[in-house]
Amino acid sequence: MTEKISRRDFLRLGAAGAATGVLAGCTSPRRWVVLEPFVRPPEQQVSGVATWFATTCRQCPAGCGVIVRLMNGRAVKLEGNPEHPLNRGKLCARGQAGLQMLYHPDRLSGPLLQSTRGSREFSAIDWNEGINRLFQALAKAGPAVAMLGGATMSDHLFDLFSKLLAAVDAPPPVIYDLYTELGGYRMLAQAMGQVYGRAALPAYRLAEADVVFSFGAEFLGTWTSAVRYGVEYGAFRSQPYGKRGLLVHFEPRQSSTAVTADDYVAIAPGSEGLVAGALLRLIADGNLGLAGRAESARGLAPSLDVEQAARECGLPLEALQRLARRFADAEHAVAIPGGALAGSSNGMHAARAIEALNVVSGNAPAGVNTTPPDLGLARKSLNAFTDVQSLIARMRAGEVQMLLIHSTNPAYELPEAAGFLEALAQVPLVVSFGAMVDETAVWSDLILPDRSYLESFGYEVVSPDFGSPVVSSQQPVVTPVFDARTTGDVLLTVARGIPAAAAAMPWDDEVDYLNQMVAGLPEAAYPASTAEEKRARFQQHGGWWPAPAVAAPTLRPQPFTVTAERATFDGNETDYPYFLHVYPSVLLSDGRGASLPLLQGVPDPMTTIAWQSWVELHPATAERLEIRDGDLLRVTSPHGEIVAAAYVTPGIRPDTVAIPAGQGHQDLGRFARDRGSNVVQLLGAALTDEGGGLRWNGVRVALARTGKRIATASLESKVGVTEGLGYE
Amino acid sequence: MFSSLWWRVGRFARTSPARLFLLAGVVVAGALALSGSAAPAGTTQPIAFNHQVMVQAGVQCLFCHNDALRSPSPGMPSVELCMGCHKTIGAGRPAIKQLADYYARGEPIPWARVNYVPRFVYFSHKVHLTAGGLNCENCHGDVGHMKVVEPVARMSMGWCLDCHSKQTNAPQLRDCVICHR
Amino acid sequence: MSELETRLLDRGQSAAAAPKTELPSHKWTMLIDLDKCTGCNACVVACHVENNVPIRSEREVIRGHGQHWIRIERYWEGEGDAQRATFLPMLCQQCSNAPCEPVCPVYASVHSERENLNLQVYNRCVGTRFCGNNCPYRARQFNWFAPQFEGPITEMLNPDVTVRSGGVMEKCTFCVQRIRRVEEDALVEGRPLRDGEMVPACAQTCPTSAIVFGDRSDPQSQVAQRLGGQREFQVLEHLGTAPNVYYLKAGGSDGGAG
Amino acid sequence: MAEQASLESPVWNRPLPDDPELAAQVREIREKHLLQDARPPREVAEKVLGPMARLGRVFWLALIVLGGLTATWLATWAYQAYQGMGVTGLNRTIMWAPYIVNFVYFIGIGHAGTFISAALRVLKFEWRAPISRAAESLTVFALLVAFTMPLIHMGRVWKFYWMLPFPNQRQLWPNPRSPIFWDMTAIFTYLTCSMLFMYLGILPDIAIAREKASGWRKRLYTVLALGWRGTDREWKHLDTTLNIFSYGIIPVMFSVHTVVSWDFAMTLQPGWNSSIFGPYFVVGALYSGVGAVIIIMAILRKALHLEYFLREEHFNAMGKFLLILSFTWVYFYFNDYLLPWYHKEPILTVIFRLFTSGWAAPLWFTMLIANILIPWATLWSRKVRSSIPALVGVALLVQVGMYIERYLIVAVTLGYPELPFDWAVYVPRLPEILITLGVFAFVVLGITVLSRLVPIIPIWEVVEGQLLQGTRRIGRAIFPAKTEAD
Repeated sequence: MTEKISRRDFLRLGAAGAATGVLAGCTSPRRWVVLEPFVRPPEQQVSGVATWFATTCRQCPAGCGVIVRLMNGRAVKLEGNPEHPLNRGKLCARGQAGLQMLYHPDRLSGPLLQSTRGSREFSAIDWNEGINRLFQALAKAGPAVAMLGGATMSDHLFDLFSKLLAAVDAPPPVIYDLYTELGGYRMLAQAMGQVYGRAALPAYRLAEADVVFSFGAEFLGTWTSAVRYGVEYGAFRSQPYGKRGLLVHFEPRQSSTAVTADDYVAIAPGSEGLVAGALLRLIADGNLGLAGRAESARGLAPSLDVEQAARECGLPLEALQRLARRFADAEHAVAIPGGALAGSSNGMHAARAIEALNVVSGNAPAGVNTTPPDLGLARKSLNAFTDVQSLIARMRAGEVQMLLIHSTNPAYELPEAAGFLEALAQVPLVVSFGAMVDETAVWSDLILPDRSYLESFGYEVVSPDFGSPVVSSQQPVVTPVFDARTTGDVLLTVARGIPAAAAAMPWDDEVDYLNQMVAGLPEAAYPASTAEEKRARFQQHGGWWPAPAVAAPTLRPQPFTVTAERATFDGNETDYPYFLHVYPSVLLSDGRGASLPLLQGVPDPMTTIAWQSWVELHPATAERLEIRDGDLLRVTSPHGEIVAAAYVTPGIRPDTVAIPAGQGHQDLGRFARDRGSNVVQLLGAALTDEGGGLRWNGVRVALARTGKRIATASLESKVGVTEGLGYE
Repeated sequence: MFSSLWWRVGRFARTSPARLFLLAGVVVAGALALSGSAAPAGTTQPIAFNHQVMVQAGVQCLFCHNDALRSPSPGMPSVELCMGCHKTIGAGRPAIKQLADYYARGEPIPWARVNYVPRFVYFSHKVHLTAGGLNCENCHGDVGHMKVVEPVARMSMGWCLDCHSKQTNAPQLRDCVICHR
Repeated sequence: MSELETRLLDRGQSAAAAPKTELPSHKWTMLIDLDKCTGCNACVVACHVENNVPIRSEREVIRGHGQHWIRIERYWEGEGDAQRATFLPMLCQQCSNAPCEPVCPVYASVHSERENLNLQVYNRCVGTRFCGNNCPYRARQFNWFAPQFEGPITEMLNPDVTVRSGGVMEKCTFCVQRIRRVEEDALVEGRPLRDGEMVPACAQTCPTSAIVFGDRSDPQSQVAQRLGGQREFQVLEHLGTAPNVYYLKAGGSDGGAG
Repeated sequence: MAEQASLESPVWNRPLPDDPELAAQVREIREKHLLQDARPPREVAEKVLGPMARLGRVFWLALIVLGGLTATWLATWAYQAYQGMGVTGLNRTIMWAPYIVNFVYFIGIGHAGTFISAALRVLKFEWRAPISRAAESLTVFALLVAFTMPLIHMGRVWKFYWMLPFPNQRQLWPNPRSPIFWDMTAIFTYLTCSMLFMYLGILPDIAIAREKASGWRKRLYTVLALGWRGTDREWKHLDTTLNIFSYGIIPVMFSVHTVVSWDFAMTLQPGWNSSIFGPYFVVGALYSGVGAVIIIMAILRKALHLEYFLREEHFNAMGKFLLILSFTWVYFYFNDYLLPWYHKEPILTVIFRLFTSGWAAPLWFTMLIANILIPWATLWSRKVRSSIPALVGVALLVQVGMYIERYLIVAVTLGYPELPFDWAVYVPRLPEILITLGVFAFVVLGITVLSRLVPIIPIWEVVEGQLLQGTRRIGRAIFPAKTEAD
């Protein structure tokens, strides 16, 4: 395939293309423009005609299928893979920006060595030396090796890492990153385990739903599989007239999901569970809705005083009653737990309460009920924050000789209170596989840059899957732009030197490994007779999925109890008058997008601000504190403080301030460095009541003006959109 | 000297205003004449390639420029394609040796452009050869009799429009979107 | 194709007269269902990538030089705490009666009778910015500085789209390069265009399929089918610019709670 | 001609009446009216040519300062062209502002010159004689500057010639539907006419200067005089030509600013697309123009010691002009507000509120005070009109007022398009400021230099006027009157 173009030719092509491309525009023709033919033309390469390759998006853990448009060996456009069962040809903003991951000017070319950590003085070494150092360190450390990975790490890489670690009897990799924590992936899976007996990420079918209650889940922005939910939402809205679905959204802040909802209820932070409980109570007591609903509700409804609950949530009782009736009367009603509740102390309680609503309406989520046929493929399982804490403890205790870090950025993503960096100081050797120098790489000794996902092989078992299991394939679409090497090959090379590992990992490179894995897959939707064809089709179609979506067996909910717990918050009301609402930015997600100009420079949908980070305030709050847009505020929580610019918006509760995650990088390339502030620094390391998640939605903050201002880089005219024509 | 020149001009002009305007006219005309642009000059190629020999040997345009029918760009032959024949044919000649060296080094041959349209003009060989019903010769001249290929036309907008205006569906073919996007 | 090849191969000096293919003209139309728009910005990024639209730095954005061919305009509805945001994707409306065209002194902003589009011929533009002033939608974007694509980012530039230099006006073209590509293919294959064959980058990626694109003159096309409904409206219709972008009103709330 | 007149009873030594009372009257008339106060032609010529050649320290100082500013203008322009238009304060909503404001303003003051000399010539107001050329020179330089403004404003100025109709290989022509095309045409015509008009008027004076001058001036004038010898035939031709021009130029003048107003009136921008803009712009132009002429007159009078030529009567008359134009302008201006205020088109209401109570209020009220309040309050009184400092003060205020008025129309109104999302405010940045300063400097510089190169007072017209003037006695009173032509 494209592997056939030698790197040199590709770069020359690229160079020539780039040169003309930029000179192009409206400048006058240059006689000296040079035509450079291929030395050996790659197959299916017609100059001036696009070729397409299918692979998998790795901008977030969802695993959408993408197809890449190539012109003369250069990737010029990403599009959703229309065949892919998950995203069906669609793609989100972050997915579209993926090409800049590939062509980022600050990507590392070749391994780096850092003499003193944090000095940012790297010395380039060649790959053999880099791999040797890794090998020796690994041989020396033996079982005292630890691995910290992120959810966007391809499953095949996870498999290789686990095999390698197992071979040296080290504990398995810890998979944790801020994105999945903010999405509540692990917590929700656990909740599903308790409700339905199978711990898997739920996927809610909106297409046929007529009423959807979303409890803070920003499923149209960032939550779990935003693209697929977008597709579902489209279908949900275009149902025949009269059956146009009704979407009700509960969240303290107007997210883009809240905006598109028919009813938006600005509930008090952490009260999602309470609302759900109250709804159950009302359905049970009021004997509402279709046959059987009230009965099942009676079995589940927690004991609570509805009026008081309504007061606590911050919406009138009659509104609550109407909503309860709405939900109970709808024949296909769906309740979605997600968003901020995942980080509340009472997250699990809330999740159960909300899932109980689904039990009442008899709509179990997809994804949980699909039991995929045994694919013989390893797949990541996310770890809880507690696992990270124990890893940190081991590091502090000096039990970790060597730490491997791949596709996660703990130095940026973990709250200071977690004490990661202190613990890191106790680790003799830290190896980062980051493609760019990020905050963590700065605190590591050896960087072995991995290739971007558009340059490397892999597979991803899609999760959440919407009914049918999907294995999404990943293949290189261009010849590598930089002298990076796929971590898979690096690991396999290292493994050869370690007998146990060599036995466990008998493949000569990751392509070989992948072929073995694919060979084992059952029959797919597309015809493939020979094993060879199977592999080819796997890559051509962009993955494996069974012919007809296997009919989901109806789930039997386990017996479980719903309790109405109040959320707890750090900091007392007098010193810290405002709730802090943290949310992943639609564009920068948890901060991994901050390195891409395409995501930095595009205005955020709610504030139309680009390149900056901000604090969203209610006008009343702003008036009280005499704050204008752009005023730099000192935001103080019991755990830390940051300085961020104010943005006054009616789209938030007066008792709450909201700060998006994603900005405030010290590193991660020229486009991310030194912009805005990192909200994580306001968080503590406290845990949720159950499930051992990070309690990131449990902090109150105080605001103070610093007296400084910055100009807001927003697209909108604030006067225009707020006063509009009534401007006087 | 300069002042004396002024004096002469003065005297020349004094005799009648008409003469002064004449003077001005001459200057302007000269300026306009100079402002005209020259036709593209010859280009030296990295290898002394001779189209005439190839064509007389019976090699067709499409054999080397084999993308012309399926792509907007005619396609430059890959070094591999050249070597396909020249491994044996004329292997001894200096030019072929150069070619072989490029192939050995795995380097593309940096051919200099001969026929040029600016990058903001989108010309499709495919369309002109198929739906357009044109031949290579119509734009590139009789390459078969050129030792060194030279452009036969200055490929300016007017040149394109002359032909487009002659077609039956001229109004549509004169639409800006046909070439600019 | 074979007879064609023979014709080309016999190197006959007299070019066979062009086959009289009457090129069909189209009414390209975009339909944006505000009930489905979630403001996710996928269209914006897709457009940037497809059309080589430069990303402007923070300093430039602050100075009002932000440059997007399609943008999500966010307005507020209602009063006080009942205020709700609404999204209005704004792009060149491809007016049939475009205010930008007559004012351009050099025909850089011209109407394509063939595609019924407003063209912006970048290489003809001299940058008087008259068109930009006269566009009531402010859909036209001026290159206040020459665009900068750093390092390898130049390699993702789309070769089908001109890279605009500084001092030039640019705007949404309904992905005219894609339109031309499918048309040229259809022409070569001697068949009419199929509905759905031509999809601009924004419509292609829109997760909720809020953006629908097609040829209105083909009564079977999806847009033609969906036009003329209750919710249909056009932005600033009263100005008589006759846009080719139609919007569908959002379904709205049933008198929300809280 | 002077010679012929001097044969019998040369006007400049007509005896005073013996009666002392009548003599006093005659003396008074003579010092009031330039044309009554006849002197021998040579002396008149000397009064003009003398100071013209004497280049004092002040002149050189002015030359350096103004030249410096002009150089800054050109340098800034080069910088802007190299860097891109982004160096200005313009933004994605307000794509026009600083240069177009200057453009409209300078076209405006360009109007007065030709208006005064051509229109007053047609109307046979002899007293205008000494003013006309200063006014014309103002026109020429103002138009030159105005002509550069659209170029400075262009994103790719090096392609400006695409806006001119000339045969080219692209088979493309400029767009006749675009107001800009007609701008170019009208201004170019107007500029050419004004230059020719002025040059023709200068010819005889150049010839006079040629006789008197020596050295490089001599050579220069020899060339410029185009061999003028002052034969009757030449005089006849000159007179006819000037008449033709005077009649021809007036409609052109009206067309120019009307066309300029189309740049705004023919858009969809609320506050611009108003049918009254044509006449409104013309009147506004004359208003600011006459003010500018007053200032130039005062400066020249001081710099070149022209007290003999530019007298109270001239300033007084110009003052009256200014007042009348002020009335007319106000009429149009409030027409332009009355209707919006009546039909309450939303955006116009926004803009109106913005002017009356928004951030633009200070500008707006300054404009009203400078353009209406002060002129109306002062110019009615003859004392003010005839005191040069006072009148110049008012004229300066009118300049400020009219500049702000153009600024409000172009730079502020444009910030409020139909969709509130795009509203914006324009804040000038250094390049615009430097360029604006530079062009003002250039105009003054041009007139300064010109006034030293050619007689800035039309000698022959003054002499001619003096020859035709006399006095008539009715009873015990003496009145200025035309002498019967001999």
